[in-house]
Amino acid sequence: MSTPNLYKPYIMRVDKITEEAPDVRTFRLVFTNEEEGKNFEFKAGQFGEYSIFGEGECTFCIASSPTRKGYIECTYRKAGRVTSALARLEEGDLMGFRGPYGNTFPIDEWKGKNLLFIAGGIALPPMRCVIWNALDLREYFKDVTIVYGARTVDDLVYKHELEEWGKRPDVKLVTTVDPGGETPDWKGEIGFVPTVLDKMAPRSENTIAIVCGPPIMIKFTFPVLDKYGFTPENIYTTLENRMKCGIGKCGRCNVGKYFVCKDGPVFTFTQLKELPPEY
Amino acid sequence: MSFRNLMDFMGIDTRRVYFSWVSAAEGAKWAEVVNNVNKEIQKLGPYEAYQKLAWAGVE
Amino acid sequence: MEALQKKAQELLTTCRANVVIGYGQGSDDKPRAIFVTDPAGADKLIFNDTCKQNLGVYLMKAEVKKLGKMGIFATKPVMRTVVLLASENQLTDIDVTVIGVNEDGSLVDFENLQALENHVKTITFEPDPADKAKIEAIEKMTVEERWAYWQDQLSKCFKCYACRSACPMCYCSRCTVECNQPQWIPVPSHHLGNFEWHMMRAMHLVGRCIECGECGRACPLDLPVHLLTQKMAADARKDFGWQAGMSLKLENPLSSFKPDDKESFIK
Amino acid sequence: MTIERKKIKKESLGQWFEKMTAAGNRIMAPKRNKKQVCFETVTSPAEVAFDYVQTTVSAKRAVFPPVEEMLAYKFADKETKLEEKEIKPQPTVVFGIRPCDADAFVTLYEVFSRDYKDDLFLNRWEQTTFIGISCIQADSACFCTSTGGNPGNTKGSDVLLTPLKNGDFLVEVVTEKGKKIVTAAENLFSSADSDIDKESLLAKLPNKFEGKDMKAKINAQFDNEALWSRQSMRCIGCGACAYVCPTCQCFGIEDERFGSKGKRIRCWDSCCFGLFTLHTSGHNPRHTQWQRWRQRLMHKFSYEPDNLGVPGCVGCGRCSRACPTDMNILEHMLEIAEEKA
Repeated sequence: MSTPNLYKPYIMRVDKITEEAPDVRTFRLVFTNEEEGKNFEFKAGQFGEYSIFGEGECTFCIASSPTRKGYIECTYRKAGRVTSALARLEEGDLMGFRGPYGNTFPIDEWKGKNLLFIAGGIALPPMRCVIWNALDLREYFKDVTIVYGARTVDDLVYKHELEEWGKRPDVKLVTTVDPGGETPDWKGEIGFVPTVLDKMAPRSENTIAIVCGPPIMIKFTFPVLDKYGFTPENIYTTLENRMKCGIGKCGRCNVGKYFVCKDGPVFTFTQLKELPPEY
Repeated sequence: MSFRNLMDFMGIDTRRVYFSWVSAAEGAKWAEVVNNVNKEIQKLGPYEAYQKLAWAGVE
Repeated sequence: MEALQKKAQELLTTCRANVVIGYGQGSDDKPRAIFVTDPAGADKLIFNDTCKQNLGVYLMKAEVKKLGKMGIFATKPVMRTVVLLASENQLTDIDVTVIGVNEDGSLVDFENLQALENHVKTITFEPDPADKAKIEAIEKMTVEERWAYWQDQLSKCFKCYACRSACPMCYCSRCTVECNQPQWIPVPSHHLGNFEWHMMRAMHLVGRCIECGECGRACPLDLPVHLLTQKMAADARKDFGWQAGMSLKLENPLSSFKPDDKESFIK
Repeated sequence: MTIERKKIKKESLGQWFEKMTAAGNRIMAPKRNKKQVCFETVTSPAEVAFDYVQTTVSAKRAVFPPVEEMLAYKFADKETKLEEKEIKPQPTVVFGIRPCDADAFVTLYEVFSRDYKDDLFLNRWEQTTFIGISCIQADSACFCTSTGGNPGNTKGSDVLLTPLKNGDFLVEVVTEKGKKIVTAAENLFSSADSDIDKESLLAKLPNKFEGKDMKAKINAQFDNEALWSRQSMRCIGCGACAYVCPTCQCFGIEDERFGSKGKRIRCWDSCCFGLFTLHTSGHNPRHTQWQRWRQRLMHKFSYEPDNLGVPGCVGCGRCSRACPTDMNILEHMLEIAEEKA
């Protein structure tokens, strides 16, 4: 699973760049070494360390689905030193990637259940991976509902995929923007994700909920799910902490005795409640 | 002034450091300063002591 | 000692301070900083000639400020620290009450910072003779010897930043070495990284260092890093006639300029 | 492997050093430097200090250096080439570590070899042999007997010397590596007479708290903000305690570029620094000093014992001796031990 020198990244070529939102881009990366590309495997929810030599490394989840072979995708926002260096890359440039790290969404256990995806802002990428994974195995799941919100219409990422999901008969898509973030021709909901979710009154029996978003959104989404009978072990989320090594050595990303990089990033709400407020 | 004193105190060869006050209008002086510094530094040769520092101490 | 404890109780009961910062008994007869918030705890306060740590560093610590108005027992270096911090708009009369402590333990109750400044102006400060001699010894060396001396000393540094954390004047929330766009000072503690770090630290203390020597005492490896900042303080006196921590007005050499400043080195 | 007991004369140490150096070993040993004793590369026992309680800085840099190259690469316009460099660390003998340091090296080994094998560390580890010297004196900062160790503990040492009254050393050969380095200089060692009572030679250090139940006690105090704030009010948030500590292994990864060449470097880091856990968004899960001080003690007395089954603190006392503001880990652990739940 990992290269001989643990910290030696694969060399990747930037195959395609998609502008998602102001300062937010998606990279499609292919392995420059076919051999490595062929036997590279990962599961939904895992992440990697993307590196620009001379600048540093940064941590994002793998946003493409494990069912799509030959490439991996990541979505990032230009904020720090390395992401600014990423923002200067063009198609065809080289960069580094090491991974996959962390645990995964237990998709096999969800077979035969309804799936309710709830995402906010830039947190759609870790969800997109597991959404496409589920949609590529669509026949295993009952109905699939996606609730996605962002501050303004511009901030919505994966706009073309949202349309694609919207058109699919077997997917119920609800997109929303924060009050005041809508544009005149905006047809979706207006309101924060937790309020829109409350209005939808989601049914909880035989349903798995997956929640990803800023801490404030998670804090207000959980009571809504609780109100409609969702039990904590059926609610999954991913945590994010400052990371450097990604493999449980550098002692930085711990929440209590767990390392977000090795024992996470995917946690159930039951686990989340035991964790001290250190994330 | 303080920076020059500090560099000197810490052992940097301040013959290799020049301070000059050149306004945007003084093109000639600027050329003269640059050529002069260039000539002086060529005479002093490469600054080995400082170049040896690059990654010294990395195991 | 009793005068100290009674004064602390008085400050707390008359709400001239919500927390009093002073020295208390540490491990193996070492003193340590203590924070008295309740008058009953004032009996833990001590003062003797081993109490050297510059307590001014706690006036800039968020967790201490959160406790409310700070009272502090100030030896001479701490007095100059408070004046310097006040001149940089970090402390006002609302934040701090200063009680001067002379070598013999007698107290001077300063009604406000202006009273403190007037008192500080009456004292003539002499740099520590031992450090002064060391600085002169280094100055007499040739450039190559000085380079070898500082390389030998600073190559041992492992950048624990105790010198920075112990200094009351190093209160930046994000130090230059922690800004990485661009990364001016290398983060790793290799020879170049240490050299540039200590040069940058000394540079940011020109005309601000009050020569308390705490950075040298705080260094776990006993590296003479205080000589760098004390040399800069001596130069500030020689070149600009400036002594840090003596005036409430912000006039230190790198933050102001006077028409008659020397420019001999600019050609 | 059963521990073999031998004896060596003080005068023969010189020859042993020569044999080890001849075998290509770098020898790191404690050397007096003004008021402090620090680990440095030595060639003869004459340079080695024997009469001291503990060195200022631990010897962990032998296997976990403060600045270590992870990758090197060259820039050529668009193409960046990773240099294929075989990491070949020099064989090293760390002479003169205390039993608590040897215990700490086992903790370091567990961290870097559990699940993912960190071969930057393991390559150095295989090339390193630890020769410990038992403690015949201790000071108020020592508390190894409270963390599962003792002044004559052989755990972690390949060879453990115990100073005898006449200046010679009782030699206990503990591991295969120890056997190798002793048999390489077989003639210098004689068999130990059976009447040597090692216990009587060691420092007396009563244990100050029960290490075993510290985990439960400290977990119970997790939410006791008053306790942590009281303890850490005078802490100024530097890295001195972490960098002198034999078990602290937190690190950061930095990239550096000089012209067309660049390196990715691993460097020491500390959880007590304010920006250690800062997110790019500005959120910082541990933004106050008491949370960071709690993390330091929780990691050593709860998380590491829980996750790896090894002590996170070996009671060497270096952090208390090195702290500029007299933070005393033993005193704070005693306070936690007595705090009512």
